[in-house]
Amino acid sequence: MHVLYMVLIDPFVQMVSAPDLFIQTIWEGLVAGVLYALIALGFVLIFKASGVFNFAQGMMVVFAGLTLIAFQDMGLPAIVALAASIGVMYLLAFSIERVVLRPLVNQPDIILFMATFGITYLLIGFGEMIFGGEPKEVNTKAFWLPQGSIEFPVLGGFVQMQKIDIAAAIIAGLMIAALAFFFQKTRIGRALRAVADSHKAALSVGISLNQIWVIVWFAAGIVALVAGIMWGARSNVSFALQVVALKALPVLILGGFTSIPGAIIGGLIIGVGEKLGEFYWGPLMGGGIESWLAYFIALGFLLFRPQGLFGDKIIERI
Amino acid sequence: MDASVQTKTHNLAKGDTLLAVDNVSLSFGGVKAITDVSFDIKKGEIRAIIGPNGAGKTSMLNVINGFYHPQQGRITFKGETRQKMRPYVAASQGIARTFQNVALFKGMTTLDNIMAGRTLKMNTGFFWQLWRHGPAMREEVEHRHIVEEIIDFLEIQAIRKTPVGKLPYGLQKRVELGRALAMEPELLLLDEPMAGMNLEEKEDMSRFIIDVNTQYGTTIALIEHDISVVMDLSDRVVVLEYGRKIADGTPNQVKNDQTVIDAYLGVPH
Amino acid sequence: MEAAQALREDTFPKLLARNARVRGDRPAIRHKDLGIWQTWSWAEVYANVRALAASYHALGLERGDTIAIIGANRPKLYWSMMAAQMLGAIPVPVYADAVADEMAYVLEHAQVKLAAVQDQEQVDKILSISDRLHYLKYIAYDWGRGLRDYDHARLRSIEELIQQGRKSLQDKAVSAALDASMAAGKGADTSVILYTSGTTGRSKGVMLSAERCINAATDSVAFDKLNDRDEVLAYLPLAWVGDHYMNYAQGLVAGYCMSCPESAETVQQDLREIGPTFYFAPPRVFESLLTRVMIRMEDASAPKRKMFHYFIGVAKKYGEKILNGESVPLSGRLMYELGNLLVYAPLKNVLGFSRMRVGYTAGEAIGPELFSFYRSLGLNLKQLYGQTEAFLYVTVQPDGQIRADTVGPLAPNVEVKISPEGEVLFKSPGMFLGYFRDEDRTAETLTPDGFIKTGDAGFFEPQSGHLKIIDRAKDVGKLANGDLFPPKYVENKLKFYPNIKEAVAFGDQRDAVTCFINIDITAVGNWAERNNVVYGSYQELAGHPLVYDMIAAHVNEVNRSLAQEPMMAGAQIKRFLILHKELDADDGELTRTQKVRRGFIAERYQPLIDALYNGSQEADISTEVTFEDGRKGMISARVKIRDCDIVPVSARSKAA
Amino acid sequence: MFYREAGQFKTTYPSDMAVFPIAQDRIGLGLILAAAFILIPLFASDFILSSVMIPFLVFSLAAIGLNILTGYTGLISLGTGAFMGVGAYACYKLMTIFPGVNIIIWIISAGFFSALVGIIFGIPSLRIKGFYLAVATLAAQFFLQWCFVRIPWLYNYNASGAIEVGTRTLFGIPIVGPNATPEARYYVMLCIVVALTWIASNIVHGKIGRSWMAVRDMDIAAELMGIKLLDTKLLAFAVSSFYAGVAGACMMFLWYGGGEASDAFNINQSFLILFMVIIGGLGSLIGSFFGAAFISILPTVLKFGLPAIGIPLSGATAEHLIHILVGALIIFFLIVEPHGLARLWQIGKQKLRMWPFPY
Repeated sequence: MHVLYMVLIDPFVQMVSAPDLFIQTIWEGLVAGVLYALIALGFVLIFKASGVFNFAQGMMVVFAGLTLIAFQDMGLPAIVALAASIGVMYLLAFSIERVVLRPLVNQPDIILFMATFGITYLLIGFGEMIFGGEPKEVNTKAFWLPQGSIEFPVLGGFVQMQKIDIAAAIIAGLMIAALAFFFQKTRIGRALRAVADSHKAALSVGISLNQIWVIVWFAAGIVALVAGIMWGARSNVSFALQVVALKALPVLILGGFTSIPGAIIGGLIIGVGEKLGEFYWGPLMGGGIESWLAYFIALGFLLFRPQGLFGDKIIERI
Repeated sequence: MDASVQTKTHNLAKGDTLLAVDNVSLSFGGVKAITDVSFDIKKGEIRAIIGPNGAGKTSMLNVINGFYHPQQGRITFKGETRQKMRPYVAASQGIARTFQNVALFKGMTTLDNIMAGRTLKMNTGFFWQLWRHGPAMREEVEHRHIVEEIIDFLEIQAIRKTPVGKLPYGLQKRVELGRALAMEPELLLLDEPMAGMNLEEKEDMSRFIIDVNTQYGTTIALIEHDISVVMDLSDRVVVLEYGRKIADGTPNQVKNDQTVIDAYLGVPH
Repeated sequence: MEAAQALREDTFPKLLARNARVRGDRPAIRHKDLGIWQTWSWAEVYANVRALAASYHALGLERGDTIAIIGANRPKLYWSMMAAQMLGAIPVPVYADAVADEMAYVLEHAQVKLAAVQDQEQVDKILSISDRLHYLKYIAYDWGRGLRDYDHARLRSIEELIQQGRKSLQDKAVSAALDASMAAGKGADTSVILYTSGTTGRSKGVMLSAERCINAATDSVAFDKLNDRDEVLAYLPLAWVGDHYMNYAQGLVAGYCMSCPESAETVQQDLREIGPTFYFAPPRVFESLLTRVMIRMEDASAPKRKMFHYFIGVAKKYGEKILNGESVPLSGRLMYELGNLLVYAPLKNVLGFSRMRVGYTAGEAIGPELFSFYRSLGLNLKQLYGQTEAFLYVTVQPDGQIRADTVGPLAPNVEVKISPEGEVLFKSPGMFLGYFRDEDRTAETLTPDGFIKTGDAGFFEPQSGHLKIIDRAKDVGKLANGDLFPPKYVENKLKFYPNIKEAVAFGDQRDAVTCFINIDITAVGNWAERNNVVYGSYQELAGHPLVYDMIAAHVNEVNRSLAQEPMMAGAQIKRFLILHKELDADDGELTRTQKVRRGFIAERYQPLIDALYNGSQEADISTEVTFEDGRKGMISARVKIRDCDIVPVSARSKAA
Repeated sequence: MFYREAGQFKTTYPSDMAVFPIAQDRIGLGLILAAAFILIPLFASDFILSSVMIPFLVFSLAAIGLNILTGYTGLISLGTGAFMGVGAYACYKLMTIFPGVNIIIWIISAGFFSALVGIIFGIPSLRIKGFYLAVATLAAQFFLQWCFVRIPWLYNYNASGAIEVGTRTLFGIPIVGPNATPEARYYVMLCIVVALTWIASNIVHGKIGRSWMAVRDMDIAAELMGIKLLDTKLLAFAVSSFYAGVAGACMMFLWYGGGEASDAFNINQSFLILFMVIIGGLGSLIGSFFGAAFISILPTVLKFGLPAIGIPLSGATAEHLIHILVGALIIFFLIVEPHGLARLWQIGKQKLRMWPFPY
């Protein structure tokens, strides 16, 4: 009985008795969720337009972050370093299209998925060789990102928020707005949406499939860069991040592979769920359950709705 | 062919109702695929289901072998009435089928594909499978022999060990028929067995279908687009349109039915 | 003919009984069926044949009756032959691809009472002509597929006949009667009737006696040292003397195992699996095989192709000498060994010849280059000369005396003489008893002193004693200027080129030689693909200017080669054309054994021949053809004619 | 070129259905086994045995396991490392609780524990397909990894959290622990691999293998033929995890000889084995060996080979180079031959059989 009480009742008692802590936990979950969502966003962009499940997205975040830091370390002004990093991401997108995707066109999805494993390893190898294996910090000041924290009085307690986290949430919001604009209003954006439906339709807009691939990978690269900056600003950028980036997978499952809003909401759910779980239930199990809780949330979800939050019900045809 | 391949005897005689579909309705999220359709299939006959594209023919087969579950209606097979079939039950009770777009196991050879059709009839335990000797091997040999007779029957000896992915379409369809036959079905469902075939292949396939029916006494329900083929092959015909049954009878009755003529008018066939 | 006196087993059933006794457990016959080589031992075969014989007897087959055997090589059909012979009845194998009309003639002429057939196709064929068959009572079939709903009043399954026979043999009296019937069989009785398709007229039924057949086979088994460890592939038509000799007679005498292929399409694969030790094929089989080898090598990578051709060159230089045991320089021997490792042995393996100890070719003259090609690979391929009336052998090449240009010295116990007109006449241990129900033609064929006229022109080479066959006696002609014109000789030279499938030469009583050519659609089609030549049909490809250029080059080469031989130099080809359709047995242009029916072709394509000699550059032709499903139609075409280079006579005389 | 198939015909079904129907292949296999059992122990140094051959064999076993799941049944798994870990810890616990029983029995038995865990994590596979399933196996990976760290009972409450391996013998010869010679460990490893490969080959060539491949190639058709999807998939999970578990136990006891275990069974190990299967060839047992050889031996070759030919290489650079090479090779193979080394082997073999013809 005690066990049941500890699992089913006690955590909720705690939540109610210390609402400020509860809200603080949710906030931290949301912050982590934003980062998950940003990585997931990169996945979705590529999956939507090319059907490729890009396992390397997490590594692209690390790579982009490290590139930016390396440019800054060379003494370049922030804007120049940013521009140079964007250039590098374009180069990356271009070479991936040329070297990997183009020769693999028309191969089954699983093969392309495997190929992105190869890209991941290449990025790790090159990244470590160029930037070294140690974690590095983004110079936040140079990007006019706020520092420090603010505190709100909430329900008889205080909730502390890092300013950088607030900035991150805002930037992520802007990012999504920009992407929505890009997809809805620009010619290329429309072509990208078209290609998701049919490759022929995209060709009729006058953009070749190869160009489209470069564009989506580039867009995913920029999203990765932003994620890298945010992450780097909070803690630091290291290759260990790759494992954290795998959390984007449960996010995708929750949100569906093709839905941008799904990625955002899924990210937030996973982030919050994971933090709540860790904070209220984790101690019961010796802590550290954050490392797998996200996957179990997704798994449980999957069993009831295999098509994700925003996906359509799949009718199997034969 | 040996007695071993012939359908196992049971208490239904030729002409008895083997399968009855009563008032079946099926819809997908509000879209009606089948509306209140009833018909029966008698033991030993060749029954055709025809109709324009989107008439719900394939959905009907899917209901019969339990892949789709109808919201309303009943299915009676060999005297047992169910609200819905389960694929495993359908298979083990003797319903086999082929698919509109060949659904072979692409990575396997012709032989292995047809052998896979014997899975239900093989029952050596896991332990023996580990050694592939003794009972497991004896069972393999016994079933290989039956499979070889099917290969002989369908005249596909030359492609026995070819991976099916490399075969031309017409032969793939034949292998698929072989795989279904390997299940020794009492009811064989054929979903457009002649789609995409040239004239010669169609003639071959018709011959095989008739031979299956006469040699093994297998009851056959088939969907076909080519009306002339249907008229030659089948004993009775059901006509569906927009998920409803509009006619049912012998090929001649159906051919002269005004509703059918109207349904097919404007739809080039 | 000393062997004859020593014979204890003077009929085939007695040989079968001996084999069942002496080597009952050894494999007697195999059939690739249901995926594996189903094998029957001699003892099993003997039991099955006895059972079948009992059933055939029950169906009314009596001594002296005839039974037709129709179909591909199948154990049950061979057993039907043995069963019939056990009863003293006479099997009459019939070509399975014969059209209904031909079959009706043979079946009626042979007065067959029973027909043992392979499958539904043959049953249908017989039923379609049944109103013309007055003697036929029952049809026994091997494969019952599709026959289920037929009226079984006159149909029997051989499998069931064997089962019933087994049961009835349990009755001692039946069994004893069968044994008595077998013992009553005499060597002098007619054992089999083989209908020769013949290049002219209706086919003739060659009657062969058991003891003569067995004598001939015994001689040749000893000659090639065959024994019961040998393996052969039985893929030749049952009705052809070649199959009856090599597989049936020799198999029963030597006790070796014959293997029946799964189907016509899988013969090549089955050959590879069995890897026969003794192999027999008419030249056209070797010819098409070589063509396919060359085509497949064309698709190989350049280095491999170069290597292949280099070592084929080495083989050409040393291979035959090594095989014949002549002296070869050490370097040549080493190169040949290397070639054997890299090319010859793997090639033989792929073709299924790895285990071949003795191979024969006969039926027609084989192109010398073709013959040398196989021998140079180390295959002991030999020629023999013979015909149905001789039960195959007249001359045969013993090891060590093998040449492409002769058919070898006389086979054991054969007598040959050359008539004043140059025709080859012979007397042999296996010679026939006469034509069935055709005494006139029997008399025509025999000389007063009992020799058989072969109809072939030939002579003995003085120094070696080898027989050389020039051509059919009636076909060897003279040009208007008196030069010799042996059409087949010229044609065979042309047919050595993979691109040329068939050639028909004309020139008798004319002032020059001209010829029709049939391209080989596989070889030329392949060539067209590689050279981006687009074509829509056989006819279009045959008429393509580039194809003409290629064939003209071949013809010119043949002319140069003919110019090298003093006797043949006059037979150079002056003009040729490529036929718009393939010569086809269904149209009567070829015999069932794929030999050219010269007279018929000359008649049918008269306008083209006229054009060849009147100097025009093209000619129109329209002919009736039979499609695969038996329908008939007309095809017409405009065929172009090419002139060729003739090596001038002056050069010829210098060379001579 | 070396094949002489003419005359090798089959008169019975068992001989026709043999795994190696061609005599030359059987001879080849015999030669390889002879080399593995006699030549290698005779001539290879201790270093080669313990740093090349034993790792290669361990990875081969793990790759066979994953290949059964991914290659034969079409279910992607990113949790192989964790299933190996289950085997290692299970073996450790069994060995501690029943010290009297021979270690080889426990190495094999460890596989059953991992099979059980595999079945549990395989249950979602009925409803989840493709990439989604990969996520489910990630759950297994991270959860089990967490267990290895957080449940001290698993590592006998050792302060270091490491597995401590004492000496264990077979017929009086030490095969596990500090006193075991590389030869002894190699022989044990080799015997386990040969036996389990033979069993795997028996399974995949029979009824079970056909069901797996049927599910992989067209699950709907398989279901409508009466193949129970859940049973088939769970069986694949069980057998696959069994192999992974035994490989994990072997890794810990015959190769590492104990140590910090949780790291050895992390997500990177899972990826590495997946690469072996991809590069080796999905759905091919021999491919598992090729892939394992390639990926397990490549780092050793780089680390010791490059300096030997005069290219100095620091340990870190070697690591990076390996990453780059592995990444590049994966892409290269996917482009050139998506079916992996096994397909190249098969093509090569076919070429030799048809030699001198190109096809």
